[in-house]
Amino acid sequence: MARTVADFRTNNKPWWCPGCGDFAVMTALQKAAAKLGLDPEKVVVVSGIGCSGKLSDYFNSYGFHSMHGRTLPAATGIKLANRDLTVIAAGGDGDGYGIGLNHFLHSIRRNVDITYLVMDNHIYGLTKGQFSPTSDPGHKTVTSPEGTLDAPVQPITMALATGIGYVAQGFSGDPNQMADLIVGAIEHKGFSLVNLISPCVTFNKVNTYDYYKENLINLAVDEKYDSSNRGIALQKMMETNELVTGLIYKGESTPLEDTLPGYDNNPLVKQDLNIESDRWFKAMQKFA
Amino acid sequence: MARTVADFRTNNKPWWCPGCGDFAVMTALQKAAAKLGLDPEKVVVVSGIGCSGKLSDYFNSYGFHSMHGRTLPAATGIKLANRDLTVIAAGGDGDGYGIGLNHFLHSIRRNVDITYLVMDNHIYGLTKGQFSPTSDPGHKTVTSPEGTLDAPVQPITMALATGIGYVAQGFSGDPNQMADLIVGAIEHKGFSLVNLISPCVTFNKVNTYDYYKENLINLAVDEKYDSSNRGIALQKMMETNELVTGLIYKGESTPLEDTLPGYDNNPLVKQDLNIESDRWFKAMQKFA
Amino acid sequence: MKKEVSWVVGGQQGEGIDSTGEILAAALNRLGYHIYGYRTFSSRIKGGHTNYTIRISTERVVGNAEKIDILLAFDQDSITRLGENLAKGAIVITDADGKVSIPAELGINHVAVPMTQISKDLGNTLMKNTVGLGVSAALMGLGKEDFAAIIKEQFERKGEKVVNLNTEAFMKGYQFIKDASIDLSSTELLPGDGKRRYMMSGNEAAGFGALVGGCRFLAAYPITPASEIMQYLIKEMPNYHGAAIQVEDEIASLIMAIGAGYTGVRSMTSTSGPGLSLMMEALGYAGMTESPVVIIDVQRAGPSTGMATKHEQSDLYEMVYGSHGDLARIVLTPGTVEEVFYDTALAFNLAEKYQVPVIVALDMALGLCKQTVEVFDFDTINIDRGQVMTEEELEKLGSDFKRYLLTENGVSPRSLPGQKHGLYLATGVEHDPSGHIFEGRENRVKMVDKRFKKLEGAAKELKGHSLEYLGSENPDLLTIGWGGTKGQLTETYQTLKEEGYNVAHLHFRAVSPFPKEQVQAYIYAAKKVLIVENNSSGQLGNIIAQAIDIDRNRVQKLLKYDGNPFIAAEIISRCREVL
Amino acid sequence: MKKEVSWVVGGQQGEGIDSTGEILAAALNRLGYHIYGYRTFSSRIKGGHTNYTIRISTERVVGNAEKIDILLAFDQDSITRLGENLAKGAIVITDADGKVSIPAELGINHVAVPMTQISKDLGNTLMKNTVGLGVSAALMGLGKEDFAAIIKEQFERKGEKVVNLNTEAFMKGYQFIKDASIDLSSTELLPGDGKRRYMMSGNEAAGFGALVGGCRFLAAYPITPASEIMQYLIKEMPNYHGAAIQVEDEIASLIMAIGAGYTGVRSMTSTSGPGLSLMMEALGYAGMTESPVVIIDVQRAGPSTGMATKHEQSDLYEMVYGSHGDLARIVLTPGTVEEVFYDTALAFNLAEKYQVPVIVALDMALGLCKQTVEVFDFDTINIDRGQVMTEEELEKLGSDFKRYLLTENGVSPRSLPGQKHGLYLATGVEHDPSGHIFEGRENRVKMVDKRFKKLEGAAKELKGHSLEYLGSENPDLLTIGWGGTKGQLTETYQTLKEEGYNVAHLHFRAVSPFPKEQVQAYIYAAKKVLIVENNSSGQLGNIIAQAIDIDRNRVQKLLKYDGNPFIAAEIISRCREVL
Ligand SMILES: Cc1ncc(C[n+]2csc(CCOP(=O)(O)OP(=O)(O)O)c2C)c(N)n1
Ligand SMILES: Cc1ncc(C[n+]2csc(CCOP(=O)(O)OP(=O)(O)O)c2C)c(N)n1
Ligand code: SF4
Ligand code: SF4
Ligand SMILES: [Mg+2]
Ligand SMILES: [Mg+2]
Repeated sequence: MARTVADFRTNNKPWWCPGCGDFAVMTALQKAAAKLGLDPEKVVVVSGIGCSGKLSDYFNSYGFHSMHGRTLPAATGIKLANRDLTVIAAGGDGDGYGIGLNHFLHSIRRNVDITYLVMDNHIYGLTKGQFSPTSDPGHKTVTSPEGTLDAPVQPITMALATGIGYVAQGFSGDPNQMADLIVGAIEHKGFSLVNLISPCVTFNKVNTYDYYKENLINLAVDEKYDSSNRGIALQKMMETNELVTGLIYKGESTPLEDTLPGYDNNPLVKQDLNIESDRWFKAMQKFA
Repeated sequence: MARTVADFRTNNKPWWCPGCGDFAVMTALQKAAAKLGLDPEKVVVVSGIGCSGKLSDYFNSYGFHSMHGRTLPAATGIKLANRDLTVIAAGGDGDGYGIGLNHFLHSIRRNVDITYLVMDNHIYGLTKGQFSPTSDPGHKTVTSPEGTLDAPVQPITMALATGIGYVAQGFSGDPNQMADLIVGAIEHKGFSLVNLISPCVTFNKVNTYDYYKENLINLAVDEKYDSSNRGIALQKMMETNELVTGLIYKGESTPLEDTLPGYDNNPLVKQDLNIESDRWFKAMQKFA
Repeated sequence: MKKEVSWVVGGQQGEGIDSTGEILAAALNRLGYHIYGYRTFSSRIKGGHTNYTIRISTERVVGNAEKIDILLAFDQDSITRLGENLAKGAIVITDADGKVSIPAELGINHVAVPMTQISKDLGNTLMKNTVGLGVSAALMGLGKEDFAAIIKEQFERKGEKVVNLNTEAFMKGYQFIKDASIDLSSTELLPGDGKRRYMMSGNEAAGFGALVGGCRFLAAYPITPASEIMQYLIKEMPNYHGAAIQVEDEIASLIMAIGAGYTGVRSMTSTSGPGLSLMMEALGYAGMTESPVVIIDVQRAGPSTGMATKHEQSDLYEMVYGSHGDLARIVLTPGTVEEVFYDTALAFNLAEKYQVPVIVALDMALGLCKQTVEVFDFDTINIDRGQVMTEEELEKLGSDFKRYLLTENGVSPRSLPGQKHGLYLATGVEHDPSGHIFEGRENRVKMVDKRFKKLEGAAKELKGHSLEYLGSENPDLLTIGWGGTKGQLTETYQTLKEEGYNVAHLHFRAVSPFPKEQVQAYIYAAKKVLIVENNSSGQLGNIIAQAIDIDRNRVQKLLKYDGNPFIAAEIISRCREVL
Repeated sequence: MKKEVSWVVGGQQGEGIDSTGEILAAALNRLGYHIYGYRTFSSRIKGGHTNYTIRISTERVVGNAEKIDILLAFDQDSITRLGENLAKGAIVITDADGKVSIPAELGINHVAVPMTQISKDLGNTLMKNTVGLGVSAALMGLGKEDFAAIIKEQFERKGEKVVNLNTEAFMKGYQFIKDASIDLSSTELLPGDGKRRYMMSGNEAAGFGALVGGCRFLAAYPITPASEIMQYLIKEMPNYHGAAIQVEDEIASLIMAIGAGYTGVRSMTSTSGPGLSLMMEALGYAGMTESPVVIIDVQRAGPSTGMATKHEQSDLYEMVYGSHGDLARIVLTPGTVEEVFYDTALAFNLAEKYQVPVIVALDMALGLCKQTVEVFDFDTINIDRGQVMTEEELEKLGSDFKRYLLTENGVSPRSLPGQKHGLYLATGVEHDPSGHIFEGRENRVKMVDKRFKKLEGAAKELKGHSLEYLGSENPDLLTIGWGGTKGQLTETYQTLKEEGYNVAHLHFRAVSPFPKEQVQAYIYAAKKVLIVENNSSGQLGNIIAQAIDIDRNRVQKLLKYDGNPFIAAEIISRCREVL
């Protein structure tokens, strides 16, 4: 069935501030879903806590508005329970790279087929402007009055170093590119990350649209860039300080679903639980 | 005062299995402490939960036997509270790279001057042989009867990608080299990691002493290797699958202690808390 | 002219509603009024209704009034949400642009003021709030000069021009009311006493109390409604050469604080419910290693994410019973901004003297509401570090130092890392008196008992502190509350007493250790008991029932869990029913 | 000849003590004896004393015996630790190498058997345990043929030679006793009934119960003493096409299980205290989103890391009160291996029918001890998925589906992701009946009440299940216990009853929802009450006190928290005192 963006819209009025980058992310996700012809009921958007986390309330599909930092374990449980679903996890930079960094890296290792969208605004938006793990060094906020002291997380570098199979970066200034990158991520079999530079117009006066327009390099227009080579990708990230957009790396990947013993094509959720006593008697023999 | 290894010994009989790699780690740490002429009372060994975590009970110094996966926040609190102390965190691969991975990476970013020793046996020892985050792909254990499915954590690569200032790898087969690497780590100002390949003779029949003796490359004997270049180090780790020993990378580093506003050379623990009422009256004026 | 007026400004988030309230409060404080300011807001940064209520009085007030006397309505929501709370004779101010309409059936005094127009005429629509301030000042019959000074202070860093424009905007609003002939009998205030007090929220009081109490280490993670505590401390700590940092999560924050506490620095973390839940493992570790540490929990509506910007008192169960195993801890439940200050400072003494984790419970209203307070009595605060050994004492013991020595009162002498002869292992594993891991049966029992024994000492010390009792010895009705309901319950008590009822009120300022004997005596002496709590389970009520034989027929509960604090009037009317 | 014998083998960890016990138990099971096997061990992999106790009886036994009849002492610790527990007439076997010495004052029957020598003579010192088995079989007067079969089974995969050598070692040990003229009156067993039963630990029963109950998803993290549950399920799950995985930590494990539960798969995690504490935030999330999920907590001695290999029942507080906010949950407390099986299966029905998190509490002894059980009654287990909507039902509703519909009993119809017309948002934030985030006051109250209302239904369903009452209606003494103390308390009851006392026993098989009325009736009917718990706070006792008016003078407590389970004799003697 052909899908349109409207299929993924709800009547809920977004609570985001006017101009917030998250609007573009939502639109891009809706476009991507339409392009892929997904059925809303076959999609679960798992979101975290943050301004970004509200996405799941505005996107027309099943939604799972999780805990702060815990989108990925939730998405993992959902996907393994029903592999027929398209599972998209979405959250903020604080959510995913701060409190949730552990799950992020272990999810890359586990390689379940979920797509992770991080709405990266380099700030804690919902809690009103504290620095985040991706905040630039020296960024002054209510919790870093003299500027942040921690070295920023380099999420893409980390993801590459941990062996991710698909990683891309989009920017709210270009929702069409975003949509394409998300399409690629959803199509990729295995864990994928699309880091989405989504400016917070209210609390982050450093990493603004203008700042990014000036500084972002679009890899798509660089014909020499080879997105199938992890080493080159890593190199590029170091050179550019991750200030790029486009597909950064895509490689081979075998999702956990294909290696988990006994796990088959019929989703767990559809398995018949009513098993004859006979079989249980046999199972009990193992304890004899 | 000149120190000997004996200064760092206790009367507690280690509970490790005969042949366990952790004995060598303890000896190496004792040697390093003696070499550095540390005072036992000026050292805190913060350990995790695991066979490895027992180190703090056998090493003669202050000890803080923490929770599973939580050595680094504890070490951070201790060091910031008293910067005159030498703070050494020590734990297992499960402890540090599994449940504790979040703190590991955020600690690198924070760069407090602590030394982190991971006794990496590629297995959960104390809980009797489940696979760990560093277990080789396909390793069969009680929780991976058909072999592990998760891609192993590459701790050194991750640490390098996150911006660590000092990282080295030792092997229980060579406690002298271990000791030297630990000396370097303690001397380094800022967060340092020494990953210590410390075979579990009871539960890990794959990553044995023999296996490592065959497969480890000693970087120290490679004259061309440049341990002051992060890019080269990363490259090397990818090429060798991290099967090296020696100093991998050492670079510039400014510890948090030197940038934290108002934090001075006089350790927090020595600050006089009795402040005259006068000063508090003034402080209260801010609320007028 | 009235002793008390309740003023509210309502509008869309991000429109300067908060700062309008803040400026008015600051001005009123200068004039010597007592103030209680309450903000309603939602988990949304811009847009969505928000309102700021200020209760202004010539006497001390804590908690909201039942009815509104002046409502500055910048959006329609202000009318729909607050309309029913208007007092008789209340005045509602709207902008003359007519965007906000007043349903006729409300039957109120409505004054449309061309606030936006005035502002526009001055060249900037942003000043409509300032016009509203002028209107408000005039309605309350206040002198305009006092405001001029404040406006200057407030806008100074934006330059003289802004100051002048705002002053003018203020004056225009002020004059508008003076020129209109309005009956001000419901809104005009008796003069304040001219004594300038301090305006402080509970969160600020907690931060300040921590500093005064000797806290020099904080690690925390942002969370509504507790973030202000860390923000205050991050800002102030450099002046005291301490360390206050935002870290990766709540698990790390408590553990860092424990590490610092073990090392000998007074240390803390601050959080709200979801963070508290993440701290349960470390809480047990602090207990087992007998490391002093302070946790401030500013409660919000739960469970789970719940309602992050709504009020509740429902973490008591977790504070008292959370963490696996049998665990001793102290839980303080201050009831006012002043109590928050003193109790936070006290918490550090208790943590070090009894070598236990201490939780200080605030709730959202207490944490966020600004209130006028008198200057604190700093001389009453003395720092008692408990049994920290000196190097000399340790040297005398030689190698005989036992960190977990079994003593009469359960408290053992403590060495600090860095001290010679004081070496020991702090471990969450069961250990013997010298700190070594040991699982012997007798040792185990002794160590468990030792750790709980310490609470007996704490109970003794807290005897005069844990409970505050107001009123007659054999009341017909005893109300019981804990933490932030104190203001409303005190008001309830006073009102009923004035009405001639034989009532009393019991405020729990600490719940663990539980002051069993005293509570029992108070409850047994009362004919009827009403336990008032902002949660649905009746958590304190159940904790009381656990500790004492209670005749349930005499005990009733008033539980509110709609996300808002009590208003004294609600409690009063329930009390009248019960009486 | 005796109905019952208690046998213990003690030695150093890593020396094969466990497998010696396992082989003996397997053989005794074949012979038709009832068995209860208890292991003592420490957080150490090799070295350090360990022992394996097997209580062998011609009748069902649960829990250890008071005294030991046969002690196979391979190390000196076996004597120092267990010497005082020897029964009159007990026989102690040591190796003839003389390494283990017996203090004269013990005054016991000591037989030195050249176990190592025999083994050596056969060419391999590793078989001294097998020699010990032969000795044991002879002491109990058992037929050696039965053992031969088991030894064959046990060593088969190591090849015929090993089988033969071990058989020979066994026979030599057997013969040694036959040749020695020893008085076997204290050790010889009456014959078993020849009926082979099943040997199962509580952990295995939990894993098996989960599978039978329809669980097809487990995410967990290793932890003593719960790891066997995940290990069992990881091994077995492939046969049922489910997913069972070890993940990065306990936080992830519960959240994954909740995600799977939300999606419509019966799901669980298993852990022990420290893990449970890490799950507190997610527990609240499951409650708020009404997602079914099952958590098994195999308790160990706390708090903190505590004693990881020691027994306790002290997580009840956290299970019942943990997580911030007001939270409804179900807590089941099975008392025997059989109950663990049935209750784990039941937990999945309850979780789905009431859409709440369900915690199943085991304790270390219950989790690890192997016990003989009869074949389970699989026909009693039926899978009730609760109110899961079909696509057809959803289609009828059109866009009107309300996931959190307010209903009479609080339970709402549930759609599953993938179903058309069933779209909704599951959120930990307060929401309206359709699932949208909403913080309105009335809605809030209704939703809180709705979530608690569900427990009333659960309480009704569990009415006949939560409590088990044994004995007279108006007892002089009522003992009360929960979970794993059931065996010892049942034995206590039977013994006292046989002695002519008027006693009764009340076993809590579920603590939340709390079966208030029934408990009250039972307690009021008893002259005296003794609450028996393996913790220091008296956690269940306090929960009872919370719920009902209880005359504390009639109630006493027997609390054991030295890291070991009760022995019936301890309880019996305390009961006699109280009576
Ligand atoms: C356990 C826990 N700790 C803290 C919070 C408070 N909190 C809510 S959102 C948030 C940070 C949001 O930042 P980010 O993830 O970057 O999202 P953004 O709002 O910027 O989109 C925090 C700390 C919480 N909800 N739960
Ligand atoms: C919160 C928590 N979860 C689980 C455990 C159980 N546990 C103890 S040690 C350990 C793993 C040990 O593995 P590793 O860290 O590699 O140390 P090793 O024993 O191999 O040295 C686990 C899972 C625990 N103590 N706490
Ligand atoms: S605060 Fe920032 S991130 Fe949040 S909605 Fe507003 S602009 Fe977006
Ligand atoms: S189990 Fe392994 S890691 Fe643990 S002590 Fe034994 S050899 Fe060492
Ligand atoms: Mg953000
Ligand atoms: Mg390990």
